[in-house]
Amino acid sequence: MKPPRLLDAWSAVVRRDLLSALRHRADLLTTLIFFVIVASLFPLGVGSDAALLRSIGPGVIWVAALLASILALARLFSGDYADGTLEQLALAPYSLTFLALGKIVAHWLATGLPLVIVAPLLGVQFDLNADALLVLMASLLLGTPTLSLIGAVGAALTLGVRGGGALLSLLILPLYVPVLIFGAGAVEASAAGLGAGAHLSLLGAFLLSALVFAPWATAVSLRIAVE
Amino acid sequence: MKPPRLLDAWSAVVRRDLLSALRHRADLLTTLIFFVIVASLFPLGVGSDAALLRSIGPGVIWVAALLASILALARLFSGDYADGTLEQLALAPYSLTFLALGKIVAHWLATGLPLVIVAPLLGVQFDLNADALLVLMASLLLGTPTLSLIGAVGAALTLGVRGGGALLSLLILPLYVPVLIFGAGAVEASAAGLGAGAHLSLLGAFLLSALVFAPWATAVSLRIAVE
Amino acid sequence: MLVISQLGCVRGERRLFSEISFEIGPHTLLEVRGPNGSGKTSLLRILCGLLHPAAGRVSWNGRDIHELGEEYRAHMAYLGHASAVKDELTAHENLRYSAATAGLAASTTDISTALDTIGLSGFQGIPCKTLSQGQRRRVAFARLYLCSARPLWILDEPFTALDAAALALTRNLLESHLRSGGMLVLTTHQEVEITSPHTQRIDLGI
Amino acid sequence: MLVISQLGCVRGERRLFSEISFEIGPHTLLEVRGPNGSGKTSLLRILCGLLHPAAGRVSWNGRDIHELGEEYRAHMAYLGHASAVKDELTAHENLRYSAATAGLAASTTDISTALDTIGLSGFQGIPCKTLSQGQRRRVAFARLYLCSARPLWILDEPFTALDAAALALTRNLLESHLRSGGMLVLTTHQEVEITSPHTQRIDLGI
Amino acid sequence: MTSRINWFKYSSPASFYPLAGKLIPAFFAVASLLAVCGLYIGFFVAPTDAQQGEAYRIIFIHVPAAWMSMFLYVVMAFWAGMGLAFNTRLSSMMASAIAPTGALMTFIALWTGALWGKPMWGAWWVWDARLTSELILLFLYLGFMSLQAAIDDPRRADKAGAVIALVGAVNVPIIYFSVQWWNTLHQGASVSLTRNPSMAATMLAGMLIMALAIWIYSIAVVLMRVRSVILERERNSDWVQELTEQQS
Ligand code: HEM
Ligand SMILES: Nc1ncnc2c1ncn2[C@@H]1O[C@H](COP(=O)(O)OP(=O)(O)OP(=O)(O)O)[C@@H](O)[C@H]1O
Ligand SMILES: Nc1ncnc2c1ncn2[C@@H]1O[C@H](COP(=O)(O)OP(=O)(O)OP(=O)(O)O)[C@@H](O)[C@H]1O
Ligand SMILES: [Mg+2]
Ligand SMILES: [Mg+2]
Repeated sequence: MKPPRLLDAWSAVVRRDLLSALRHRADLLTTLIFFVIVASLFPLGVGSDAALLRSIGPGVIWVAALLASILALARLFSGDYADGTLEQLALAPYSLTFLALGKIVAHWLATGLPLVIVAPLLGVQFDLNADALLVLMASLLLGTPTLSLIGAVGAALTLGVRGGGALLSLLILPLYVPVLIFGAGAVEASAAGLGAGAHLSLLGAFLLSALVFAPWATAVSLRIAVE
Repeated sequence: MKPPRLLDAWSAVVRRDLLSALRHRADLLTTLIFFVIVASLFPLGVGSDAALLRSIGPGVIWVAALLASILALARLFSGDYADGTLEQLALAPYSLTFLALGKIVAHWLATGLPLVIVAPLLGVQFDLNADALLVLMASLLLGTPTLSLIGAVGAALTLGVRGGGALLSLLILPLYVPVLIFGAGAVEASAAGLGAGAHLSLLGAFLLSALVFAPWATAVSLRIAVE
Repeated sequence: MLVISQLGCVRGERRLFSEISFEIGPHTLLEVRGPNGSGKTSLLRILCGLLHPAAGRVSWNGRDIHELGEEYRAHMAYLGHASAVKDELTAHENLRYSAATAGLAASTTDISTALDTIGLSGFQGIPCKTLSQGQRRRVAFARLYLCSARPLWILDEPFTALDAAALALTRNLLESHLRSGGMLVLTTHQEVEITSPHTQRIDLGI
Repeated sequence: MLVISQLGCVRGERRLFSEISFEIGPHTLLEVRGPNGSGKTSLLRILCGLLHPAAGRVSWNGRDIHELGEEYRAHMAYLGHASAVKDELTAHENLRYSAATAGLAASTTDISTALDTIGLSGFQGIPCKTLSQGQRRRVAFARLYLCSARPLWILDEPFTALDAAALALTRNLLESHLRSGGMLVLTTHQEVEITSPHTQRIDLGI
Repeated sequence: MTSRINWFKYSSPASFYPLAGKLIPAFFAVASLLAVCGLYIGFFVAPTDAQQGEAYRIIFIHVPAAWMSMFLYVVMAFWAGMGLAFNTRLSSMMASAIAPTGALMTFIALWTGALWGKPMWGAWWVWDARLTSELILLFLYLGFMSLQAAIDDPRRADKAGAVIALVGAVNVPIIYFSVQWWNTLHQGASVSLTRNPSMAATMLAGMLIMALAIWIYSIAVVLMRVRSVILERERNSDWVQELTEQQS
């Protein structure tokens, strides 16, 4: 047998994480249910006035997605860190940047994608129209990978640092602001009958730049963590 | 020296946890800052219309408090579980119910109380009037200990059942709903110029029943966790 | 007097052991031996009362340990795979609080003595997270030192990560506990010779 | 050929060691000894390239290991305090994925052979979370078995939690690695005799 | 060539420490002088504003603080990045020393802005683009400081802090423009910062002098903090022990 090449190693990382996630279906559900519950708490806290709900709907769904994605991030590297897998990844004869990207991709597939799929259900709760629902899905499809990418940097930085979860949100939430603004903005624009094209292409641009920059920063942070 | 009595042991639990928390002042701050950030994200998602914000303000602040308290809960027992302290607590010659209550009290002092104190600042951001701010503090003062008590049960359950844990803690979330409804309700009533007395006394009743029931359920769950 | 009768244990779907019976009285060392996965840790946790056995019962001075509850736990000290040492507290603080929660009477000087005895003199005041693997294990042993008055000690691979000096110290501690009438239940894969008035062995097969 | 020159290490505020120099060639066992907290783990992590030394350098075939990066890591295997075994995967899955990410060529049969050799025949298909402490450590050793082709092995207290049978197996593994021209850096507090063509020792004082 | 040698000499903590010690009093003196001038101009020379009355005078603190808060973030990220790239201890120490001052400036800008907002807008806070991005800047500073506080090993704390400072620096402009766009999208014209466009020359002068004062004050404070960080981190080194012996 030939030794595995970079792409083999990469796909092993992705498949291992997806398999682990599947074994813990409950974990996957958690993120999803958290998303649904947070979005559904609002009508309870705010009151049930339909017009009010319609106007806050996109924002609330996006904030819920953002919080759910943070919740899931806490687990992105912590398991690997505790059981020594991360050390082994850092010692693998491949670029850690690339392997870290593998972990992020698996993480998004396991936790981000389900949010995108479930979101329309929540949109209906807030009385969004069909166009707005489509735009909601599109904006989440472009936005949640960006959240995972940026979040991975924070998750790597807070490894082994006590206070992890809360510190992670403190570091990452401010950085999420642009995604939130344009994500929610796209849906609002479409709900108001305006085009959402500009918003969506900006979200796409964010995604691309995060793809370039975040895996590298994550790898640097992971090396710091295993020192 | 006489061996320590129940109350000595209890206060040792409280003091140990408070000292740990103090050593990690950053931890304390993070919960707080998370609270502030989450509340500040909503306007970014929803828009900056002052009237709209005023009407969703109490709900948003209460949801943020709830999420911050959930986030902090993750740390309530996990450290003790991982390093074996929990086993030792379960083997101590005192009632585990009582010792668990000690941990909950310390946890609320370290993470719940600060929320109560900063809340008015957020209220100002949402343009609440002075009366409403007072009621906001009162409702949080009654509500956050209830959240900590109920949440402790979830946190303990999380330890026992690997993987499915996070899911269980979400099952706790619905129990938070009454607290959320009456907490946010109290502030809204007062902002609308109505009395908040009824809401607040209901919150008090919740707190009392949680005090009776939650420490016991927590202790049972902890025993399951260390099996 | 710890009496174990007809104990059986099932974990997951595997029956680890069954119908184990023995008695431990004062001055007695019980060595639990067995290959990896044979159920030593499980047995010890049953003896502590942390785990419920699938069959049989454990009794202390004639009464079931689960009935006795706190009364039993006041006579017992357990040291497991995990050391119960808090990272952010110093060794001294760790000991102070864990003594209080464990119901041990221990003054500040007692604690300092315990730490000195176990060879941590210079490390009393620094947070435990900066201690090495073996130094943390020593802190756990210092707690055991404070438990001298408790008759029953249950130790699960206590010697992991200890160097030769620490090994000698802890062996002394265990031997003097046995000499003064204590009981000791022990698992270890290392060859550590503990001289004891009475020694019993249990071999768990796989 | 691993050459260490003038290595110094500072952790927190303590200088653990300084000016350590040595060379390891084929067939050589380097035993790192020292009491708890003397810096053995730190030294090994420096040799792996995980930790940056405060002074000095580590070079492999004449070039600095940090310059070499992936090229160096392809010649090295490390087993630390943590076993890198995923709880929710079976032993077989664990090995398959960790071999692939570590750049090891290993077919399904290779993996089964490795697990059988290390005495986990009946435990290949169950999730590792239900394995005992020593069984998990065996899984980690099975990975090492797959690393036979790599010349440099760095092991930090590899024998913890292993029973006598596993100890014999792993000792054989290490000895045959040395015989076939490998290099081995090892710390352990247990008295495990490993026969080796060349043995060097480093004692780290506290 | 000589300048280069000098540069390297002062990039070592041991020689930087006494140099900073000598500079600090001078910086403080200049800063207080400028502050007195600036405040005098601001409160006694500058004319009362036609629309905003006397309350507007708070800009002599508000605007310089706001400028400085943004400027300091860039400087902090720069030093942190230098520390990460070249592994120079002093640069990382500079970064951690700047953060608290930066956060303080941000806080002052927010506070004075809120004080001013109450009479101007009838509310302490509105979700205006500028205000919002200043608030987020505060969170970025707090994140940096919390991360460093949560890590005990100083070298690791430096590196981790550098990563987050750099990621933040890339994001700050993006955040700034998105927030601006967000606001114009929602309520465009209703952002009623009724400012007087033609600011009197004296007002401008007062503000610039105040900005300079705050700038120099920041330098002095940062140097002080760097000195204490150096002392703490190098307390086991020979030169610090000689120093403490001399002093005692
Ligand atoms: C909490 C509330 C406030 C915050 C956080 C805040 C923040 C800022 C910031 C960041 C700047 C510098 C921006 C730049 O140079 O581009 C600034 C400048 C300024 N602010 Fe505020 N501000 C607040 C309230 C106010 C209020 C209520 C007024 C008056 C109505 C005001 C008037 C000004 C003026 C005149 C400038 C300088 C103008 C310029 O350089 O463009 N600010 N403020
Ligand atoms: N939580 C669990 N669920 C299911 N099975 C378990 C669980 N914990 C342990 N087991 C199984 O019980 C068996 C015995 O485990 P135990 O930890 O008691 O062994 P041990 O004798 O202490 O081994 P070691 O020497 O390796 O520490 C193992 O084979 C393991 O597979
Ligand atoms: N992250 C850290 N920060 C500060 N100091 C540390 C850190 N890690 C270890 N140390 C210190 O470094 C010293 C050496 O630790 P190390 O883990 O290398 O020891 P060791 O020789 O492996 O000991 P053991 O035999 O107990 O495993 C210890 O005294 C410890 O206090
Ligand atoms: Mg065991
Ligand atoms: Mg070690």
